[in-house]
Amino acid sequence: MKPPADARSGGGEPLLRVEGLSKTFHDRRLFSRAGGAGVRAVDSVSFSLAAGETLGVVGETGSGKSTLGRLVLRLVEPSAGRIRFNGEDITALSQRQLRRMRQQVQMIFQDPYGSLDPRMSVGAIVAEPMIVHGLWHGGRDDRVLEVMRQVGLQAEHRNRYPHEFSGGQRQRIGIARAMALQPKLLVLDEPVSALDVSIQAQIINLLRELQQQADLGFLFIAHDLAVVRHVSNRVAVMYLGEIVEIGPRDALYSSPMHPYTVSLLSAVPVPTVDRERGRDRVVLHGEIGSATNLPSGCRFHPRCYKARLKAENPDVETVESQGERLPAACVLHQPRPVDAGDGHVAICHFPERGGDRSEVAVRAVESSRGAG
Amino acid sequence: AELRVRIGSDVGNLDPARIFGIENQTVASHVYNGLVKYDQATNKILPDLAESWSVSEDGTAYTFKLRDGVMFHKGYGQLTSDDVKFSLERVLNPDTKSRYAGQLAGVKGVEAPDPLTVRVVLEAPNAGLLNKLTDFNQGWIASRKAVTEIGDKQYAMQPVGTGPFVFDKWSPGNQVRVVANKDYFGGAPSLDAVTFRIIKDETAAAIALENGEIDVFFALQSPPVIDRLKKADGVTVMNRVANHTINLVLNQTVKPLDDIRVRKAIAYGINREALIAGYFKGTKAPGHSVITSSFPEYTEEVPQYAHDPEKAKALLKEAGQEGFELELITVGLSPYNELVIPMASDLEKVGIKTKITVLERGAYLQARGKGDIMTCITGIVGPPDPDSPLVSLYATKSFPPGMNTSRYDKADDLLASASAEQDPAKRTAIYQQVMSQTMEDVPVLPLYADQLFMAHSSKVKGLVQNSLFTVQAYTVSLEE
Amino acid sequence: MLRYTARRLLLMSITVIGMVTVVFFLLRAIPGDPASYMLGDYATEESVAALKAELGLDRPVWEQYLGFVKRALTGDLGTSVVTGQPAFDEVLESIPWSAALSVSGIVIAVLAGVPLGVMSAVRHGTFADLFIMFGALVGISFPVFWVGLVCILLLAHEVRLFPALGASSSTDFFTQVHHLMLPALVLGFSVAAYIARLTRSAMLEVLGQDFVRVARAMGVPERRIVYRLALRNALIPVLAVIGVTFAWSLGSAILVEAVFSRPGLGSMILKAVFARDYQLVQAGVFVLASAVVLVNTSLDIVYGWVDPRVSVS
Amino acid sequence: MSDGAVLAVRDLSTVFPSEAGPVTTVDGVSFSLGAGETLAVVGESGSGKTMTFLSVLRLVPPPGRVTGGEVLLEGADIAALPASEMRWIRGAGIAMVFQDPLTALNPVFTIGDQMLEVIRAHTAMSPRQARALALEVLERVHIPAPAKRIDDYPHQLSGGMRQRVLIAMAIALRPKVLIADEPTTALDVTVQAQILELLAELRSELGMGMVLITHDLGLVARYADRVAVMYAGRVVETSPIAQGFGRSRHPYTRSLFRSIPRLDLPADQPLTVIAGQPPDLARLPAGCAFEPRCFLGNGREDCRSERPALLPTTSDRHLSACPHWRALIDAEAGA
Amino acid sequence: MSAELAPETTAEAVPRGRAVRRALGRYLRHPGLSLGLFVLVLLSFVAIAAPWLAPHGPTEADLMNTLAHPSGDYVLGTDQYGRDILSRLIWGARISLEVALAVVALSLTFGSLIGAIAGYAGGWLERTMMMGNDILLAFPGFLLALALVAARGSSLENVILAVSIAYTPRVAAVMRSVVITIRPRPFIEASRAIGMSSSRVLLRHVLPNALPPVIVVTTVSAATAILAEAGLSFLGLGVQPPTATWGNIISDGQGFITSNPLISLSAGLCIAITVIALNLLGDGLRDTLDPQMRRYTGERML
Ligand SMILES: Nc1ncnc2c1ncn2[C@@H]1O[C@H](COP(=O)(O)OP(=O)(O)OP(=O)(O)O)[C@@H](O)[C@H]1O
Ligand SMILES: Nc1ncnc2c1ncn2[C@@H]1O[C@H](COP(=O)(O)OP(=O)(O)OP(=O)(O)O)[C@@H](O)[C@H]1O
Ligand SMILES: [Mg+2]
Ligand SMILES: [Mg+2]
Repeated sequence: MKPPADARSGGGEPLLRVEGLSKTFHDRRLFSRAGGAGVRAVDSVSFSLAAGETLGVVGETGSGKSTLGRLVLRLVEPSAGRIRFNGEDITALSQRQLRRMRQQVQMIFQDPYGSLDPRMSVGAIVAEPMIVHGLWHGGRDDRVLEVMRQVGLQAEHRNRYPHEFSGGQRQRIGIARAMALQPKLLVLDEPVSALDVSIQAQIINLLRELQQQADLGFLFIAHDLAVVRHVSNRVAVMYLGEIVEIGPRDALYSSPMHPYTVSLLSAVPVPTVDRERGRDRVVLHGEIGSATNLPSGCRFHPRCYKARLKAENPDVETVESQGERLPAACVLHQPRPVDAGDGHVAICHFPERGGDRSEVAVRAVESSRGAG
Repeated sequence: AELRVRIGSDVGNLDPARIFGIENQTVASHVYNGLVKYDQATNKILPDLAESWSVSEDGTAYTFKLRDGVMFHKGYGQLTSDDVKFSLERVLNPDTKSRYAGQLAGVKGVEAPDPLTVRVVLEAPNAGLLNKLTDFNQGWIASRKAVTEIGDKQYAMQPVGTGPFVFDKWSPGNQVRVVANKDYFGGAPSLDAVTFRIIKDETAAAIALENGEIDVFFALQSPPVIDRLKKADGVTVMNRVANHTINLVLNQTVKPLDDIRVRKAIAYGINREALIAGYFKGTKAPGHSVITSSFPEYTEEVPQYAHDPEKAKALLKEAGQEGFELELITVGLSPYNELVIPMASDLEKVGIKTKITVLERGAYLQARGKGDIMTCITGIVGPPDPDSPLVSLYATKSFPPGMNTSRYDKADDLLASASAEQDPAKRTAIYQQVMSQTMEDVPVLPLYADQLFMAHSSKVKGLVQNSLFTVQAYTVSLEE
Repeated sequence: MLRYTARRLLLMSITVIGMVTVVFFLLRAIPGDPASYMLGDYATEESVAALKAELGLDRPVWEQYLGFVKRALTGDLGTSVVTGQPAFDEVLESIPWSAALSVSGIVIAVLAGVPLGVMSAVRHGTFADLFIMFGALVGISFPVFWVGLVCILLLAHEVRLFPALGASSSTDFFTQVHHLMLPALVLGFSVAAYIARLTRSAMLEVLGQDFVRVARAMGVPERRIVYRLALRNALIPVLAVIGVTFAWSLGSAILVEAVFSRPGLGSMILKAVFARDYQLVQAGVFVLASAVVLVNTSLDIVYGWVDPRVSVS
Repeated sequence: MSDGAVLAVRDLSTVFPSEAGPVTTVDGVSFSLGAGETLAVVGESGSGKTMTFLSVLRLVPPPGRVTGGEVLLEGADIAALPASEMRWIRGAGIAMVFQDPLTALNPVFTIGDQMLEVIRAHTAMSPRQARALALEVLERVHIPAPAKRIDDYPHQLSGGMRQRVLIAMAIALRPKVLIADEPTTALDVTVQAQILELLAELRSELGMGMVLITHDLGLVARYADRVAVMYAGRVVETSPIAQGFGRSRHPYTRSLFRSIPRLDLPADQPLTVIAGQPPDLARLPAGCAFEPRCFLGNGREDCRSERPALLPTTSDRHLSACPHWRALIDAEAGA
Repeated sequence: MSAELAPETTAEAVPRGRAVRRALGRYLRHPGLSLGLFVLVLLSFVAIAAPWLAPHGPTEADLMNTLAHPSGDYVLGTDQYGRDILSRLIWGARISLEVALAVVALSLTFGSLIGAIAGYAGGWLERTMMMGNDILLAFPGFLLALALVAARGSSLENVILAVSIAYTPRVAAVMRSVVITIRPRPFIEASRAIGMSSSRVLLRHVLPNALPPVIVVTTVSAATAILAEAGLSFLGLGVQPPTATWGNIISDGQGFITSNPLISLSAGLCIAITVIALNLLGDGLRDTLDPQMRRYTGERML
């Protein structure tokens, strides 16, 4: 793996900078109940990404990961905030300029089959971006073949249709399509979740290789913490539309600050018998939260173990919430960012940090990590 | 007892000034009377509401003595001369927009000197006037009180007359019912009521008759159904030659129909005998002129055009019109839209390209009103009054508006002199002269004389068929 | 709920208004007009013009439309130019006839089509399936008017099971039903074939779904699976088309009505179109549109009852 | 092998006809399951995991057909039972929980209705009694306020709750064997843990034998007593977790382990991949199906020509279908 | 690592020509599809070759021989005008198939466009378009066709136009419902992500993928179009006489159903055969059109 890219992006404008990005979906059906708050799929998200760097994004279903990815390509219109790509404000572009911008920002999708038009041959699929951007002047066949070769597809595959390929090959076609325009930034929306473990490794390795060749920036969305750890330089954890924790990979995995990150880590099974057996898990309370009906205060408090631990502490002021006593801060107030340095930031009233680190967090990290 | 009569389509307007269509006329004929009427069997003119009448010397004034004590239905009082004056003047009044104003065109005024005397004053003598005042269309007498109280428009489906039956109820699309007028001046009918059932499909109607769901099958036309009913048990089929022929009208203002040779070629080219024998299976009679054998004026001494394809071809060749295109235009009603088919086939065989255009009634009327359509198929349905077909089809004043779509203009003088002629024999001679001349010029080619069929179950007694296109239930009784 | 009802009512009225508007302008595009139709062969240009003026047909179309809307809002749908009677009264007379025929037709279609479709799906690929589906295809291949006449010949004449006339003047309920049966069967039959095919494919699809496999894996008897668990799901797409089918059947009813000599809304509108009786057509279409919309709305309610996923919104 | 086993399967085979000829999706599968034991079945997508157990229940979708084998439930062969009797086994003897809780519930019936349907299919309970039982099991799978939830429709429940309802349905009749087919793949990581803990708890409470189909080796490590690895319709390795896990005697299992990113290993080393693509069942090679992708046997003549049998290795509880399994141990020792 | 990127060999490379033949073979092996196709090809052949096949002219009336029963000269007998039924059936195939084809072509073109634009655009455009569509859909289709023919006069073109207009909203509704299932599919988003304009996405990706199910629906509606023409003929509003169509043969024969049942029966059978063939074709297409839907080969025959 490359040296952390942060070092290089220290000075100039990063490849991608997202500031206060929000997206609220409204139900716009005719005569629908107007005035509803809508779904706050992404809520004031900020981060930056350098060339050659991978930012991993994890979070549970519905936490806004895909919406964030779409926003970066402006496949959905942001409700608020800015996206700067190479210093240029994408949010202000006209549709025409936007299409041109998309030469440089490409996306790879979770469902390798669904994202390919079943009625187009592989050659046509790979050539299509070039045609769309007017880069197709007759004899660009070689470019198609080159891209296909790059992702490990053979020349004779070009006349076949997506259904004639296996899942891994299909994902390669998707990657070839995205690479055809030689983009600078790739948004990968769960690119390996639908693949089998054995194929997943092939694709991860391929992506990594492509990144190194072209100095690509990756926004890598996934829900598998192990995969994200494997590919990312930095990692952002999303919960109900917010980035609740972001930081350099190792810092985040070795000393997670947000209780949600801790719970995620503890839930990842490890295929080692002795470690897996007898490992305590943080079993979260309740069901997955919903972006349509956001809790007050800290969004995570209805499921948070740390809030409950804290509530037992007589020094902490508590309030009654949903039949439980929880810290007043968690229930009533939006938490503020806590910076642990080195860009490791979490938003939590009681971050797992320093002396306040709970036993649970320590054990979760230990049991998930390698020996030693 | 209730008589159930099949009619082919719905009624819609029973106002004598605006009435139209045989279904309406059939229903109305039960409700109304005229000053005079035709004998159902012989077509002789007989007294109806008028007991007697007299004609002035110069033939311009007709005085009618009304029957005393005739009562309108539904309590609208006794019939007086004022009602007659009202009814006739209503037809003449342009505001009424009656389709029959033309029928009474020569009437200068209607006077009512006393309640039981009516005088109709004419501008010029018109020997055919009585025909116009028979119990049909404009001849039907309505009650002034009823029309005024019910309202000019609403009256259409709330008719009040003096006839043997009283209008009872109309169920749109389903049936019309009239009930016996117990106080009818001619004596109460033996039936209690008559229901006119609307049954479009003739096969279905035939089965209904055989099944005893209806008693009288009116307006029976389809040859196979006629055939079927003739064979059926307990069903009697009646027929009678009608007062009208069905004609092909050739518009002389459209080339090449202005050429008499072309018209004759068409006449020779169409195999009318085969049409009657093959298509109608003998259910129609030959039409020698537009006057059928039900008229006293009928004659066969007119130019004849027996089927002769060779002659037709020769005529066309002579006219230099081989292979011209003839458009046969007809309204989308059976049998008009059907009989053009073999005609077209015949004409094709003599080298006339034919195109059939079937128009829905509204569009047809509009097209014909413009006067530039090449042909049309028409029949003048009406009383046995020779003026009715002859004037309608051949008089120049009959277009526009009217039926002279051929735009024939050579019969006006003869028709006028017939009108003025008081001597019936001489008048007949003039009419026959008109027939000969028009058959020589063939602006109108009679295809066949219509024949009216009617079927009834054996329970029905006393049904008499007239040569108008109506059915009259007054004389009917039902045997249980 | 209130908002939902209001929304539905609004949608309903938009559809009705839309249909009546379309018809209003369509009618005026038809050659011929009531004036020349009424005056017939002897119409002069002046008399036609005078009658047009009297009927208000000489004014610009949009002005006529506004007038019509204004009057319609006060509940006045005009007077038939032919009969002089209020157009709505005549329409009202034909409603029961049409309703009886179309509703019983659809009911018969559903009662016959759904079980046949289910049977065919369950016996998928067997001879029975082939037979039913072949029968269904033949069923939809012969025009209703032809089937109607054949039925009259066979069932009303040869075997005197039913009367030949599809309508009776009697007010006796059973007599009426007896007369209605044959036309309803013929109309229902033409739709049943369609419903059977639809049910079959919906059923095949449902039977392939996971929850059916779950029910099987839990040992639920096959009969319960088919007729209870799967059928309700399969009915959803069937329900969805019944609305359209109902509208469609009101149209084909014209043919059935013609064969069986039954009055009805469709025939009445047809007659009125031919007579250029604008008011009557408009009133008829108004009622027809309302009926279609009403049926669709009630289907939506049933839909919500069958498919809980839609009822909440 | 079937001694004391609640479920023993021998030589089970299932074939689907296809254009390219018959496809054997389950190819002579044998395994056994003890009471209270959890057998994990792993293997990549399409290797026949689900089909094996559908074959056990004789629910193979047509035109597929079970072509042979024995299925012993508590010693009685149910493979030969007539269809009408097989129904009584399903749900009451062997119950199955499917992969996708979103589609496994009937969208137009309340969950109570669906549970009642299952309960009353097997018992003579009155609706009231059945409902009481349904409430009891819903409680048992930790559905909060079951009395309220029982009349909900599936779409009103979250994914995790739906999966719990399916589990409740499966255990309502206290089956001897519970087959859980990837019960958590459609669920989120945090919910996944809840569900698996629940299953483990129920298994020990009810003393069922449990089959856990998955391809997550982490879950196997945590929950299974024994594991069976499938490849191309065959079981290629079975071993007790305690001894065999991580010390696999089959190259496929080895490669599988090495290709998953793990939190407990350093992040920066590239993943080892299994070359090539999963096999096409319609065109299986004559020999070992894994041979084209095998780091050990690729190109070896014997691997190409002979289909290896599943045979005991170091212990007779640890079976492998690789004749060259010793090479793996040697390499281990060498490293 | 490059070893893992080595080209894979799962399916052997198939030359294009053979692939096409293989695909064709797959279609033809579907018994329903091939039977339907065969019948339709046969019917089309009959229609095209009518001038040579028909023993008599379709409009040639022989009034000396009306309502003849089958004989050597008139294989199926004659109608009330003495026209040869067989010849009329053969010529009728032309018009009836033309009606069916033209209706399908017109309603498919306009219906798909309307439906696709509405479905793809979404928002107010979809709402207004679909509101209009729903209004047309609420009209009894046959009545609408009738009114249109009444308005424009009865001719082949007008019958086609009227039936097409009555069908277009149905196609549009189906199209839209298909498109809204395609719109959220990832490859549509993927196309936008490579910078494609909406119109291009619509034409290149949405339409081609939405068409197959719609085509299936329209093969069925082709059948109804033939029947609609028959219904119009029955009410005297069909194609102008004396043109032969199966519809007007049926309605001509209606009156002779007891004496000469063969007239209407034979035309009815022709319609039935066509309808069945179209349905077989439609179902067959549904089964085989999607390249990935091979699983149903033959088993769903009807
Ligand atoms: N087009 C849309 N309209 C309305 N709501 C939407 C839309 N797209 C997403 N949402 C909502 O926004 C929220 C975030 O969705 P998103 O797809 O971004 O989540 P995610 O983190 O990618 O989830 P997953 O892991 O399931 O892919 C969800 O509540 C979702 O329902
Ligand atoms: N209905 C069917 N017709 C034909 N082949 C089928 C059918 N269902 C499954 N198969 C084939 O059977 C094989 C085994 O499928 P199975 O579902 O058992 O795999 P699995 O191991 O459960 O995979 P997954 O992890 O994806 O669930 C696959 O190759 C599949 O293609
Ligand atoms: Mg997502
Ligand atoms: Mg599976």
